[in-house]
Amino acid sequence: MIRVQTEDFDVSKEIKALTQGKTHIGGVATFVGLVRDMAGGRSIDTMTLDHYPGMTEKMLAKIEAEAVERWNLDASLIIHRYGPLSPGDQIVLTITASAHREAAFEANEFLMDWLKTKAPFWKREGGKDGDRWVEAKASDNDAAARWSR
Amino acid sequence: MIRVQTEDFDVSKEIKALTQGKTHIGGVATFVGLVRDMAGGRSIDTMTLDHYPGMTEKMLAKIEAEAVERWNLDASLIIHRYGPLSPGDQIVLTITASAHREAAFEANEFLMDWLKTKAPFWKREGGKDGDRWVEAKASDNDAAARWSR
Amino acid sequence: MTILYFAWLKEKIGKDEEQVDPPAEITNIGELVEWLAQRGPGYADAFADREIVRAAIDQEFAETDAPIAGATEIAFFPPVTGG
Amino acid sequence: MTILYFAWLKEKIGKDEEQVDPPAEITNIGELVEWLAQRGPGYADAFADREIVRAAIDQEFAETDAPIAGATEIAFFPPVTGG
Repeated sequence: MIRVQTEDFDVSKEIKALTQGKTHIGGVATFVGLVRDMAGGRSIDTMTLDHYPGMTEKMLAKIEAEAVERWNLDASLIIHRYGPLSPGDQIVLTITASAHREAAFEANEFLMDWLKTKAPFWKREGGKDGDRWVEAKASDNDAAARWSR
Repeated sequence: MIRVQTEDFDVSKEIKALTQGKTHIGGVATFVGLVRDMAGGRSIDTMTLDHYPGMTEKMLAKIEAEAVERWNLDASLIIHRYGPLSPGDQIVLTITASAHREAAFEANEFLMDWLKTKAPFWKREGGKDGDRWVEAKASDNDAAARWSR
Repeated sequence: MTILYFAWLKEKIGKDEEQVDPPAEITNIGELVEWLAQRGPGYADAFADREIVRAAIDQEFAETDAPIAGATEIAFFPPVTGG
Repeated sequence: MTILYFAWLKEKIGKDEEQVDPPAEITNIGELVEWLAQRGPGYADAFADREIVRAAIDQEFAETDAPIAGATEIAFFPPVTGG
């Protein structure tokens, strides 16, 4: 499942909804990305997430389908927020559930690496010295590249 | 932080409590272990967790301290339940928070691998054909061995 | 065809969407970028670093040599920074 | 000294704790296991597979050759299966 929304999310509720009645699941890996108060030595007051409605949903669904297929997941969820956020706010949630923990962990790392490089979101950070669009990181491309096959 | 308890836990509440006010945290990795309804081709109705009070707390604290030191974590939590449980019930929670997602993910995998091999818990699974103590898995030892240095 | 701009391309060009009708000799993304870059100083600025601008044709990532024939929606944006 | 048993060792021996006073020639974990295994059929059964039984001295994992002098609490149990 994927959701693109402005609202916040509740991790426990999402885990429960996703695993409810699926008692063959043994492990659930989760990642939550938060807005940081610092970026590149600069103090951050606000973050705004722009995205490409339509393409975003398509890409998230594609990324999730790839993870489900590669790791044979029993359940998975991606939630990505957009719009104005503040330091400490939740940005993104990935949940991957499997009979075994290795698959859950690996698939979750994969989801996050691919999200960072393939989902059409753009972050704009605001501080005392104004607003700046966040630049893509080479390290994110490197992280995503390890899943190529 | 570590907790050994019979009560269930709420993942969202624990994440919030752990990251509250620490806005330098960018990523929170979480793992939840659940009781499975099948084990080695056998249907499971109940699971009971025995442990070694005193040594358990010592070992969990040691495992957590090792992760915090190796990955320079900003926050971490291990909760492990004991006593009688049922399929679908939450057994264990590990949370690792860091400025960067790679550290959070890796530290979380480390915590789970070490928990599986160093924390004095023993699982007993009950099915139609009676109760059986779960046997340790060689794969868990292999997984733990990759963190040796 | 509809052209969409995101993030700082949107700001530099001053709009997030427009209808364009490029001449027939504009056949792929690279040529479309050259053609758009001529439309004004905002466009020239937005497309100044050709290497960094990413494109999507009908919501799928597209390389410079991807043909645009039949496309209904083409988007230009910086490298993504979500997650 | 106090001896603790967990999981199936506890069941086979029929108790989870006992006070013992081994003779002076029993100096390490391996010797203590041999000595305990003589105490009855339940003990013999519990310690039948010496390779699989794990030990802790005062709540720290201990190998077969670990000296037991000064220990106040020694525990025996199968390989752990938590997490």
